[in-house]
Amino acid sequence: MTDKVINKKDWAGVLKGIRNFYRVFVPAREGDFHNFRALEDETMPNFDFFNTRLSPKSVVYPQSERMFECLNDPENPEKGILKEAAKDYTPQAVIGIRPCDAQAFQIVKRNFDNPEYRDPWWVKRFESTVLVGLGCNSPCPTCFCTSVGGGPFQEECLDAILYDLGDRYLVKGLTEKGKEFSSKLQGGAPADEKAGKEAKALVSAASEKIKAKVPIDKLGGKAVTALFNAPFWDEVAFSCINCGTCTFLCPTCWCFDIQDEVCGKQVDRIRNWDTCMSPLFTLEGSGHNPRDKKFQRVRQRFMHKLKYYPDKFKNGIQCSGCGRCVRYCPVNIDIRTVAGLMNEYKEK
Amino acid sequence: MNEWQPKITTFLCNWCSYGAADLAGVSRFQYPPYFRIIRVPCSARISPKFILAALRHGADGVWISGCHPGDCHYLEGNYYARRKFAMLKGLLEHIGIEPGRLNFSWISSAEATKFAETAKIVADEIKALGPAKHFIKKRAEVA
Amino acid sequence: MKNPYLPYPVRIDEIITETEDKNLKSFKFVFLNPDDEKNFSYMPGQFAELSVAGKGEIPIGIASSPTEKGFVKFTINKVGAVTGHLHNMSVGDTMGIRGPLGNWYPWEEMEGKNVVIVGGGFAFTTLRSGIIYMLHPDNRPRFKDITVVYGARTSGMLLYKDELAAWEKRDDIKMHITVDGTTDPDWKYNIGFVPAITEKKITSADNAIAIVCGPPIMIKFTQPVLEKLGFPPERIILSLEMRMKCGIGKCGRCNIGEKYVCKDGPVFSLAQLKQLPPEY
Amino acid sequence: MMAEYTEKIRETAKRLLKDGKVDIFIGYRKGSVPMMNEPVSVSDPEKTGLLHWDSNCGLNLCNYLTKRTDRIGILANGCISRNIVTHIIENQIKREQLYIVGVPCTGMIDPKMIRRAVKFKEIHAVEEKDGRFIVKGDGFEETFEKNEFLQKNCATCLHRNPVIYDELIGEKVPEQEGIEPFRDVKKIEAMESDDKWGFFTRMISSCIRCYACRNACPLCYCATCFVDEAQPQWLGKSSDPTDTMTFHILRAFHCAGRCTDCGACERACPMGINLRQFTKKLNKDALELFSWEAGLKEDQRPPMDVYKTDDNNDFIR
Repeated sequence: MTDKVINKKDWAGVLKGIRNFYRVFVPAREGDFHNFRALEDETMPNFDFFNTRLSPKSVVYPQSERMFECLNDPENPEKGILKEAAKDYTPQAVIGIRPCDAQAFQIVKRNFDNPEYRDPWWVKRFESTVLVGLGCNSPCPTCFCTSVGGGPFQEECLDAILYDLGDRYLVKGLTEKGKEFSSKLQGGAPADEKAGKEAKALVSAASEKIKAKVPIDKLGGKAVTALFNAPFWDEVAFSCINCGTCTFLCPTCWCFDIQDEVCGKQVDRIRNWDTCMSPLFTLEGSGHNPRDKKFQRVRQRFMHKLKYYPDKFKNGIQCSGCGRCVRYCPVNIDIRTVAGLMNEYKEK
Repeated sequence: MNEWQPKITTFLCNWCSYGAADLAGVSRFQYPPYFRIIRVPCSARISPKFILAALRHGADGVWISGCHPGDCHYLEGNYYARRKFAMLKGLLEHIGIEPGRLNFSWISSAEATKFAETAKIVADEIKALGPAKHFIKKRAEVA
Repeated sequence: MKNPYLPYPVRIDEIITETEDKNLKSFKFVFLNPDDEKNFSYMPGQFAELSVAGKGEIPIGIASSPTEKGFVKFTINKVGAVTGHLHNMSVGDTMGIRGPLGNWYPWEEMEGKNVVIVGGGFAFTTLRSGIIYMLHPDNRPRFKDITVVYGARTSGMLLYKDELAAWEKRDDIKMHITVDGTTDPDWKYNIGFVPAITEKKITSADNAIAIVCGPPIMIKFTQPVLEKLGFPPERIILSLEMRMKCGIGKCGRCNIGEKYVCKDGPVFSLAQLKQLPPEY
Repeated sequence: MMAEYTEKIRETAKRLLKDGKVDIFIGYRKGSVPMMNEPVSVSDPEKTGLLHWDSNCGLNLCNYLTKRTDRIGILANGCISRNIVTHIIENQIKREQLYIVGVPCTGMIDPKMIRRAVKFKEIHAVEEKDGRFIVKGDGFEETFEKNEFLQKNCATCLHRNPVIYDELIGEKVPEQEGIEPFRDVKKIEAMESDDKWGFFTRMISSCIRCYACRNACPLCYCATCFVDEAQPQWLGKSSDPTDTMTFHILRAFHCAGRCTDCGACERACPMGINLRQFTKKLNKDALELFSWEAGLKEDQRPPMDVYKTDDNNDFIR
């Protein structure tokens, strides 16, 4: 048994110890909110949070990442030939990831790691990452993980899970990777029956707290062209200002742009997160833009998440119910409302 | 001679200061060799983007020189430019670009002496500040 | 793990200016590593990302045919930063190509059928690849009649003029070359827009499959002509364009519904497109 | 007062739409999360019941006017009205198209401050009554004075009443007096250059380049933004700090002499960056150098569009 109970007063020391084996990411306070940060000597881990402002997707998929590089030096015989940039794939542990954000990695994996093409950077980094979840004792009113196949203590997409038992954590290894992680934690005591019972009580209490129900059951049966031509898109999109907040904060948005940068002789090919909310996303060299209008871009975002993705992968929607886009959209466009509109839409 | 030499991006109006630079050269007036001169049709042609681009590329200073107020070849270009520069200089200094890095002057095509003198003042001031520290675009800091 | 984003290094072997406005140039590339040529095994209709380090990548249809060995050829319109830079490059320069990408014209399905090719402007590149492929002695018996309608604004804007002339002389391919208008008294081919010439010259849809590739306006007006001739949507084949980056269906921008033009396309039948949102 | 406003707004919108005076009415509806209202347009007089006004109407409605061709009824408090004026003088909308329903404003509340005040406990509802707020969450309920929790720009606002309108929804409110609007700017001005640089670098270090600040700003309507220009490309698109700083400097500078300090940029930022630190400096300089406050007069050109022969020349050799 690798399951352990660790006293919270020992927790900082335990985290420090595990740095000998992993590059560790923990939630830390940044002004008014939390984000995942690499654990260094000066980092103050803080597990007293609902969820981080930014999703932890950047741990596997950084906002900007160097793909290739070369030296465009006339003296260089390999001028103009791009080579893979050196990368560090040291094992890393994301400690305190919420189950919804862990589920998001599985949603994104279908894009980056499929039999047709494997994205080497995403795959290698994901494979070197162990996801140590922290169950949600108090889910937020904007959470709807239970509507999309998840739950506040969903273990399915995690390697290990922490239960916050008040003065101590119960650590449960779930996969081989997670058990190995757990075995490397210094200190703590083997999990006892009492801890197990307390954990169970937390799970049932938390599930009851999630009130938001987002209906998606009828989406699969609808014709894609019918939803595409539905009359409500203009209204849904009215307030949108076409910023990238929803897509950049989203743990399941994966779209990217590729840009070359030159600094002196140094050439870098970099990929950056991109957003379908920007008109530039689809602007063609000829000037033609298939998604020139705001409502088309808003429609694309929701159709991709709620219709195209499920139709393509036949495995749920492209949303893990974390509620970030609901909370931080500057104009309060709410995916729960839009999902409802789409689910209930009947073609006339 | 290993002394550090500043790079100063210099935008000169075609109708006045550029002529002054030319005249200063023909007249063999001595002035420091740090200026990379870009000829523009009017000081009003200079977009703030040009100035930021110069700083991003590592210029230690920027010097912009146009026609005296009232003497603009296009009648009023330098008046608009003056407002633009006043606001930009204020903003850039506010975020921490040192006051001496951005320099402006009005120099007519006859004022070769003023050109050489101003060049010396600008050069001295930027030299005193030392190499630019902030707002230089280096190889992208990315993962 | 193979890195699908890494371009193969190539050398520019030849540059040909194709059109009178000098905006279209054909580039012949030779792979620096012979193994890469083997890995770059393609079918007519596919495209590749041309990569200029420091400028970026652009998706361009492959103009050469797999039956042509030792090089790959692309015809490039000067539009933006990458193509502008490419047009200023010289023979001997090194750059990259990445691919082959996307699907291809349905060659298996076309076997034993009459093939009608309708092309306009500089979209003729992958059609050239297809024609060379079909005319190869190994392949020609697999197809029945081959008819080509190809148009450009003026005679000076036609691509591959030498090859067009050679195909005109053959009896195993019927060519209908056309220009929108001309002042050349010696012009011996058709005058008129591609849809009109198609209507005049193509007489039957029997056992035939049509491949259409050209500017959106041409496609818009050719489509009803073909439907009137009796081509069912399953046998009207289109090649689409979209802004692309990754070329392998990951970066998310070139989707039409759940399909990515870069990976699931660029070749679609009209029947397939009718099932998808009209967003391209 | 807020409930009265809401009632009056609904009535007015209904009347305007019914009488055919306007084709659409732009206002707010109550949001689906606390302290967040959604801009909305109503064209059916029977649907005016969803219109709503309270102290959470943070996004500037002027954003939705740009280049519209129909006749529009629009709510406007002080800052929205000033942006409408700016839109009119910049030819983004015609005065004749608009029926401006003025809302005397007592400021918007700052959700960030409220969250801090409840120590980041999850807020389930916020109710507003008689200049007070009742904040409710799981097992707690706290009451706050609105005046102490105003958005920073509202706290120093000198134009609470709309500057142009066709009708007013209520009595004008007294303008604030004894306000020192540029205290924070002066604090930075007093710093050494390196400290200033450090301050601003730290301030934008969490920027994710989502451009919410730019897009929430009613002044940002360029067909192609400088960040999207490709030839030449002025700045890189990665998360590189110099590129991010370039974006913020140029974004702010585009607002020089135009910014009404409506606070939409700051409110929209998902990372809580104090973007007004850039624009406030420009507002201060516009006032000091050109005696200009944006959006007050329909018949005056903005300061970067005019000049005086005796403009400040001290900084030029």
